[in-house]
Amino acid sequence: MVTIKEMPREEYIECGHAACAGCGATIGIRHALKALGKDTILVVPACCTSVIQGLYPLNALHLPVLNVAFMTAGASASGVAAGLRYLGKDKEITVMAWAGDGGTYDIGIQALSGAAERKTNFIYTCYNNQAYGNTGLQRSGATPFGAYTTTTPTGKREFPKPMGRIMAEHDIPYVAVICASYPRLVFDTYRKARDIVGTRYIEMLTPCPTGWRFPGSKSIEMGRLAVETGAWIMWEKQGEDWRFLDRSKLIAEGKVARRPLMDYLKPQGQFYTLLRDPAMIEQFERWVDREWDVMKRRVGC
Amino acid sequence: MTPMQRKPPEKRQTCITYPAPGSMGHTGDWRIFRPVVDRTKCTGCQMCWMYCPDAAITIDDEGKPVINLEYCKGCMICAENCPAKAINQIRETEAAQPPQPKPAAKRRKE
Amino acid sequence: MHLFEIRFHGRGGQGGVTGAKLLGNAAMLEKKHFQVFPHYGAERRGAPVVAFARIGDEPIRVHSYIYQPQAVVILDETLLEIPSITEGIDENTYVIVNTPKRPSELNLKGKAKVATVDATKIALDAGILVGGIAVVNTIMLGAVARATGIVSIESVKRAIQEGFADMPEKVVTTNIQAAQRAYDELIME
Amino acid sequence: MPKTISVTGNLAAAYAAKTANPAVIAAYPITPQTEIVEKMADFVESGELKAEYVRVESEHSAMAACIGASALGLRTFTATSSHGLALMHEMLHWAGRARLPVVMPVVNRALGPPWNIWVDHTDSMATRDTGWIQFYAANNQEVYDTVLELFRLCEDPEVVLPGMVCLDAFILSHTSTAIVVYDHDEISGFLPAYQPGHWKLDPDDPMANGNIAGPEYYYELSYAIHEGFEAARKLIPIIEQDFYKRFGRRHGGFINAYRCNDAEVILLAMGTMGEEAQLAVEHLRDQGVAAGSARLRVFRPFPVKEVQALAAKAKAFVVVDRSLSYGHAGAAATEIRSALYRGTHHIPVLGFVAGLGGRDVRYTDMITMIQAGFKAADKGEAGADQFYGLKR
Repeated sequence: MVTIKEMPREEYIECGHAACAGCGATIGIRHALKALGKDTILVVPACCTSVIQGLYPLNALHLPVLNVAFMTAGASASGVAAGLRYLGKDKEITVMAWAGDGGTYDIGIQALSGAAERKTNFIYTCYNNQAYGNTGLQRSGATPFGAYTTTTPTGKREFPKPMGRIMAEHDIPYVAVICASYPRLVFDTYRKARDIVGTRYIEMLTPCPTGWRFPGSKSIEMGRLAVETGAWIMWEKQGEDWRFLDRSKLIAEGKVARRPLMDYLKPQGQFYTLLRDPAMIEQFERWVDREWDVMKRRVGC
Repeated sequence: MTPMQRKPPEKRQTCITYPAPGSMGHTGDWRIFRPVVDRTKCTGCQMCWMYCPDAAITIDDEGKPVINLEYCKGCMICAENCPAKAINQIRETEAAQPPQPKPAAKRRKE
Repeated sequence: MHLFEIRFHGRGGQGGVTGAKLLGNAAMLEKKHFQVFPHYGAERRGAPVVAFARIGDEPIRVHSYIYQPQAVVILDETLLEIPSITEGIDENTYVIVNTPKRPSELNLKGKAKVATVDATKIALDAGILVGGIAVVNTIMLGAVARATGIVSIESVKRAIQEGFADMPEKVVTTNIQAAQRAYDELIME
Repeated sequence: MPKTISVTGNLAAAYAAKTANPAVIAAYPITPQTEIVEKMADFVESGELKAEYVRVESEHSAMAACIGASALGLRTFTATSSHGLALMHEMLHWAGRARLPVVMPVVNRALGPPWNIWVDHTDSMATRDTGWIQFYAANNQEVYDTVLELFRLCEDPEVVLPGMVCLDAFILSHTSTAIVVYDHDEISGFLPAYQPGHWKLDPDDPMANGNIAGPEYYYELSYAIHEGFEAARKLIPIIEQDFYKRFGRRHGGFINAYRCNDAEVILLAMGTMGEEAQLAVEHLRDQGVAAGSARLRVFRPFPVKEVQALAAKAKAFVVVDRSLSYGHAGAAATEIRSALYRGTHHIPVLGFVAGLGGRDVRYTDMITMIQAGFKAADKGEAGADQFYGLKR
């Protein structure tokens, strides 16, 4: 795994961007873009990153960026990928769609599924802060069970969609589910994905202080708690080979026990309503167990 | 190939923008708390550099972090995650002098 | 009193917009017409935010921004460095600043009727904090009532009472007392 | 060597696209446009056309993909109709405002419910404000020629706007006629390769398109789009003249007028109706009636001066619309009245809504309409819009 000092110093997201203080998504994009490098074209639908780029006439992203409509990340990226193939540059230039969870799980899933089914040569990143963050935290298909959002004031009633596995079923060459609190893993994942041809889906949990309601200084810790309690499972699928990653691998192999779920739920304001309902907590815990069973069968360990 | 016209913003015919720091202004004004590096305690591990969401930390030639106070938002992730507890937090209003931004080391030829 | 226009300057998370709304509600309690609106932009915790309030005796038909405010309320002293803060003011404009300093120590001499109160200290004393940020909006309303008289302190307190109806009783009383403290401790020179 | 072939309107559009040699095509099938996208697939798979063809999963994605490709500075083509055009409406705005010169034939078809696949102009009329140049064709050769003219116009550095050429469902799209077609190199003098003037996605010169512009900048960016349309207004006759010089054909610039110089009443219509109207004029002229007809060929930029000039000698206009803005009137009638009001010849404009949902509008019908026009001229007043042939 890459060491910190080996990580390139070039920054493809400039300081003074418009993200909230402590934003997990900007940690994620910083290291994803470090791994991909200069020859990258970004396609960004409506999401926090649309705003994070800052105000005309400046842009915080030091790359060519095509801002596109909410529903169209997969489709617009398909157009760019086709254009690059026409120019014969599809090997040297990486196309990456960088979308939020709402733009991926909900409004953009059709375009993404179409692009994957067409074997489009691009990386699709879903940076997942588990709600429509840019518009003030409304519920999305990725919002955790029981979580408060402005459209689920008494807690979400459904469990999040297993988007990673849905994309894996699209028979695409690479899928990875990681977390921005592990920047070295993020770097390695994108450096690996960069050199694979075809559709690559990477989903990255990006802790959101404003949305999940915890102090901005705790973003790294909150992402790690999600993984260490097993509420977020990190894995990858390359070809037919499924693998757990990093801390999730240690948990799956029984080398490290899962921390109690409460460690993850308690410090976040978004679970304020959930924490008052033991039955819902129990349902959440059973869901985490089921997720681990499903993933263990997939990985085959 | 006609060169891309880098016209002044008001004269541009399309909503094109160019990369630059400070796309949201001097975000350093947002700080309520300010990180201060204790260089004696710092072991040069660069964890702060890695975790900074704003790429506002650069590493100087002694391998120690330099915080760009013009843009640092004071989120304190660096302080929170410093293994050596070498970064302290002080209230912005109590900071000795107004923030003199030490321009970030030139990362690439502009 | 024709039309009283107020500009609130704060930072994301300091409750500038909520403060303006509460002031509007206070005016409503006094049977006055009001209009309250934020200046929408990318609100971010800590980033500068502007909110507006208009209070008048007749229905308010102007809808554009406020350019010559009768009062400017500054919830965060560090915003004084931003030039737009004091745009459109004249010697008759009340400038009410949350700062430990006295009005004379702010270089606004002769440019406006300056009033100051250390709302942050009042908030810290009363424990009115959210996410590590002192929330000074209700407190500054006490200062606005005292400096401008556009609404009475009683209306401010009742507006807080009704505005925080679904909050714990203790939160309501601390906010009301904090507003009263600002009303009492306001320094005007 | 130019060839004469027998093709439907759809295939005319496809042949024109092949002649223009686009780099990327992204399209989704919809009756009655399907032949276009099918033919493009044949061209690409047979190797006749070296282009990337993205078979997207919806019209919304079709335009999004075109935007992605065009953003690289590449010539891009698609086609749609009716509900497809409606579904991609958001992306029409996006392509227009991003100044991406995508060219798109639109087969005018009715919007449901009830399902109806026949001609109706309401679909394209609903996209007047999206920043797209709009032409309406009356025959298959004009479809072919206009696609080429549109690429030239839309890609001009002063214009840089997307453009659509509208053709009537079935009356053109599925009707075979003989047209003359060319190979790419025979028209490359008229239509050179596309050079993106404003911007493009290029890692060696990174720039972004579309992040937030506040009130202090947005207004001027919108005005710049309007300037693009005004530049197009100047270029349309120049491009048509160049096309005529090279290929010996012209289609009437903004308005294809027929025997209007001494006409007292002029019937204006769009698409195939505008051409058939000439038969009504000839019939009336044989009876010594001073009638004329004019086919509105360009709807955006709207030909205000040309409409005003047409009204200079006439006593009344009759406008036949294959579209209806419920609660008001047909689109062409509305905009023609607006154009006249800005001029000095405020002659009566009698509006007819006709042929919605594919109902046939024959020249005999237009004779009746013109005669009603003469009554309006005598009274000096048009009266309420009329719904021709309504079964009520």
